[in-house]
Amino acid sequence: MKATFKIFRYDPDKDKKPYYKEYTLDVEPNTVLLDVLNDIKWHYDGTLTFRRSCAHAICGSCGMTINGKNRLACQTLIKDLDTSKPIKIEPLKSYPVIKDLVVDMNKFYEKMFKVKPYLVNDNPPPGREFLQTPEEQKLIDEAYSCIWCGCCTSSCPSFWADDDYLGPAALLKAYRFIFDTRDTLTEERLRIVNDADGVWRCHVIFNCVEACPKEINITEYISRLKLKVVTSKL
Amino acid sequence: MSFKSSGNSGAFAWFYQRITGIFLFVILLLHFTIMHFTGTGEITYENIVGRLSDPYWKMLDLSFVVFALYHGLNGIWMAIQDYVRSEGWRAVIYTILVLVGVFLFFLAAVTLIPFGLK
Amino acid sequence: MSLYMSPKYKEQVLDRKRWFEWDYKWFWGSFAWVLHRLSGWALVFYLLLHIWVIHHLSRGPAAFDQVMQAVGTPLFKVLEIGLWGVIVYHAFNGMRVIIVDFWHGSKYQKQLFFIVLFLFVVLWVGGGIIMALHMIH
Amino acid sequence: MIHFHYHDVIIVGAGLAGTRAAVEVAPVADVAVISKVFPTRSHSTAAQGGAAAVLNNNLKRGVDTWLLHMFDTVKGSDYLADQNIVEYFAKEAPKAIIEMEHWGTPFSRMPDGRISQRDFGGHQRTRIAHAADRTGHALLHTLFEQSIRLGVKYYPEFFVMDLILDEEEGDYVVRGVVAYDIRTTELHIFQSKAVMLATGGGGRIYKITSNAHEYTGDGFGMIYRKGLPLQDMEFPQFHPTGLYPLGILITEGVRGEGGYLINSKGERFMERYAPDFKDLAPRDVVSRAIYTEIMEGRGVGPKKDHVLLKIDHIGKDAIMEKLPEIWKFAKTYTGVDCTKEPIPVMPTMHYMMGGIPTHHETGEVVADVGPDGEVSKVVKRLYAGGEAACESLHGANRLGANSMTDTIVFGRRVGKHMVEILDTIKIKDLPEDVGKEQEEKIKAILSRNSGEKVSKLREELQETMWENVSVFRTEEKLIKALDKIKELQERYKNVYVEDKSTTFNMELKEALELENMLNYAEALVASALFRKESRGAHSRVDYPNRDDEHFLKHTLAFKQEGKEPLIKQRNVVITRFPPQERRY
Repeated sequence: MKATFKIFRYDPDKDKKPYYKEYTLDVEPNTVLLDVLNDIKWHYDGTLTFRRSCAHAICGSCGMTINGKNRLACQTLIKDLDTSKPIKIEPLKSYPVIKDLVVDMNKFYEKMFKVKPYLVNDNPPPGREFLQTPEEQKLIDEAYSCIWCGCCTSSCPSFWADDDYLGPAALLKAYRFIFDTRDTLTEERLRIVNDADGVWRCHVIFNCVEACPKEINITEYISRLKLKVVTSKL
Repeated sequence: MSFKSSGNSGAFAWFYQRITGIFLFVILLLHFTIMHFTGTGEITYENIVGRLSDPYWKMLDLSFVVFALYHGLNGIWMAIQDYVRSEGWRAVIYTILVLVGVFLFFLAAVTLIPFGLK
Repeated sequence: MSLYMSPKYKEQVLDRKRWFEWDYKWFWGSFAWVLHRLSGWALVFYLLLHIWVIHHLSRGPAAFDQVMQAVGTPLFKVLEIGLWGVIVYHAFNGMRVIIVDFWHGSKYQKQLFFIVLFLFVVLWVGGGIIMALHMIH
Repeated sequence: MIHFHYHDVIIVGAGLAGTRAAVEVAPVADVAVISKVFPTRSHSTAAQGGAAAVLNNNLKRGVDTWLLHMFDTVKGSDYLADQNIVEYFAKEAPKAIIEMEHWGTPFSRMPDGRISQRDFGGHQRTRIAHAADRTGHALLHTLFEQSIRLGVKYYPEFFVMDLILDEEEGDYVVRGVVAYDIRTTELHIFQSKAVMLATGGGGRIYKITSNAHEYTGDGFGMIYRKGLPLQDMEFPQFHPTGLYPLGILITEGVRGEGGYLINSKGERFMERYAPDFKDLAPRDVVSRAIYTEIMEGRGVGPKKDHVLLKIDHIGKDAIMEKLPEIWKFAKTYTGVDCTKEPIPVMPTMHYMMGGIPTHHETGEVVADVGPDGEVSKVVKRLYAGGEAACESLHGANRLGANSMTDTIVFGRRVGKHMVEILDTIKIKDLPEDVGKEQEEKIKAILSRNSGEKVSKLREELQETMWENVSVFRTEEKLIKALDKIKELQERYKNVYVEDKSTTFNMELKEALELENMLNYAEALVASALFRKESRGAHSRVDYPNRDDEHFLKHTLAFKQEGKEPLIKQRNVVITRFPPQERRY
């Protein structure tokens, strides 16, 4: 079946302004979009540039805005897209563009680092593992599976308006450690998220949840953070 | 006071926005029902003044005004924080919001309190 | 920051940030939020107006009746029906937000939004009819 | 413009092995990690099933000991593993896993709060520690996050093109690496006291693989181009259960949790091939069994080219709790709901048992062996770890879940060794012309305006490897493949890219990757041709038996310009378990 892909193009070396370029090719309904992009790159237009690695939705490289929605190209099947009109592929919204579909995510990473994304437990460790019941583990089971693809933060209207906002991904990361029974830095972490640019910027819009390729209910965890902040003495 | 952090982080604003919201949910729907549906609250001077002479109604209406002003202006402040990034503009807008709030509370207070106390 | 940043990176990038991404897909959640904001702004302006009007009570019956006449025209009556809709939406969606924030309602946010929409339609239409009947009498 | 950087330690590759070493060194020295992708995109994150270690948390199949773990690994390796290395590994594994837990890895738990363990192929005890079915993701993120805490410096999206080597007292010595910044195409010279290669494997030389697009064996290529040897390259592992037809990995954990394979007749055919271990036999055995079933006409589907993996009988709740990602993969890519129907699977290229040979004690890269088969020359302070390395833990066939433990155990060992030696090292100036060669290379590729496309050559390579060098091999097919690779290497000299941009030139990177791929593919085929026996993952139809007399030896392949690769043999260390017949 024929499908048309309308792809955002921009190469700072030669383009003053970004533009869209259309590619029409034969595709199978069961192909993933990433393979279509590879096909275009390898057989039609070698200059098309995008990030990709694992090809099965775990590395988080190929996040892009597809038909106006942030998702991973490697997890989007052609049959799930409307092929009756051109499929619009853009770099993730709101991040600066390096080239074509490649965005500069440094600001996103900076925010991830801001919430101190590492377990801190400086008590002398026991001779074996820290004990943690399955119920306690379940609290963070979904939250730790974040792949840092940036789809959520880029889909958040609060972030569009204000890129100082920590954003869903960083708040989820904070949640993952605050609610980890092994972590001892809870109070400091709560202080970090309890900021004008922290949890209070979340207006439960749920765009992040719609965008998350790992289907993490990020808003839920941010809400739990909010409750935890107001019920803790800081 | 830094306007970026609105005095505190926003935790207070967030929490009380919800608390006042719950209160307003009840009182506003009640208010509107009485005023427009039941027919008991025809809006004439006597009718309103009569009700306002009841101290309970007076208390209720006063707290209604306080909650509504807080909830409304706080809501605007939250939206402003999303879209206005400059510290200076934030300071200006914050001041205006506070002044508007104080002025309207004053207006409401001088209207509501004197009835029935003469 | 422990990531290497070449000074050249900044020159290279294209900033395409906008304060609102209009062509991003609209989900139920975004509708709910935008409507909530807009209705909120509308209600604040109404509140200001309302307090201003009511404050004429303190100037005695004559002043009050005069201002009530100005806002008692059919146009204002129709607007009041609209106001009722705005109130109902903002109130019920507000409750949805509270349920999401306080009682883990995020899993059911879409269903909750549909309930909000349902109540909004029913109460607005119902209330609107009652108000319209009052107007005619 | 060429940029210079100095760091005490340079680690190439930000996967599990690289970050594990970085975390070990960071408290005492200045460490920089150079990676082709942002660290959390490294392919370690795709590892699913778990990490093997003797913790004795789940005793359902009896008490476990390091000796048993060692035995399973040695037997799994078809006795080609170096047993001193395996012993070290089996003893250190529990410590390494517990350490990871202390750093915050969110392992799945037993009801009493200890780390949960599951079954895996070839392991006779329940010893696989796991975090649902995203263990690699959990471990990699833990290490990356801890390294952020320790202030490790990252150079993400830098492509390392070459090593800077020098000679010293009869050995080689490493002085740093040359890399280019993918975002700006500027050259960067990194000088350091020690270098670790943790560049991962190179499954992308095959058409169907569970490996990432970025998994192109750049470390292998770099070493081989320098005239240094690659060891045991003839053993690429084919994972029996790749999702049909894409080759995406379906973890062995599915069979560990009770799943089993069936053919078109609905038979549980593994009972015939491995009466004791059945579906939990090692991967080489299961892959061969699947191929045999397909060749004998019992495959399923219109082309009869795959088999089915049944898991629905363990119940929806168990699947959702223990294998949530697998459920999602099957659902997304094939539309199969594995709580109701079996998953279509076929073997997929998965792992490189071979790689950069390392020294038993120091972990330094081996440069040459003497006629007696013992190491005669090393590259001082150049280390290798993870899949890129061949410590010879896995021998001819790796047991599932041993590789993740491998990365952290040996990443840790490299780190510790670096810490010991760093103080004693004096830095020497780099040669004047360093980086010139690489600059020229990039210029040459960018300036060529016609010739052959990178993708064309790569596709031909992948096709050839898949057709001729997969599970079953013959002399004829291997020679065909080697000739094809030689031809492709010639044609590579004329390769050109359409993209001339100096900003994020992905095509240029693909061209450089292809050079590496063509190099180690040659080593792989030449080694396979040399090994005239069947052992582990290497099944020669023309030599179906194991030949301990001639081939109980590691193969080392050296590049020779314009000629067939030179093959040497290195001794296998046998301490506790003399070779026996391998039955499952």
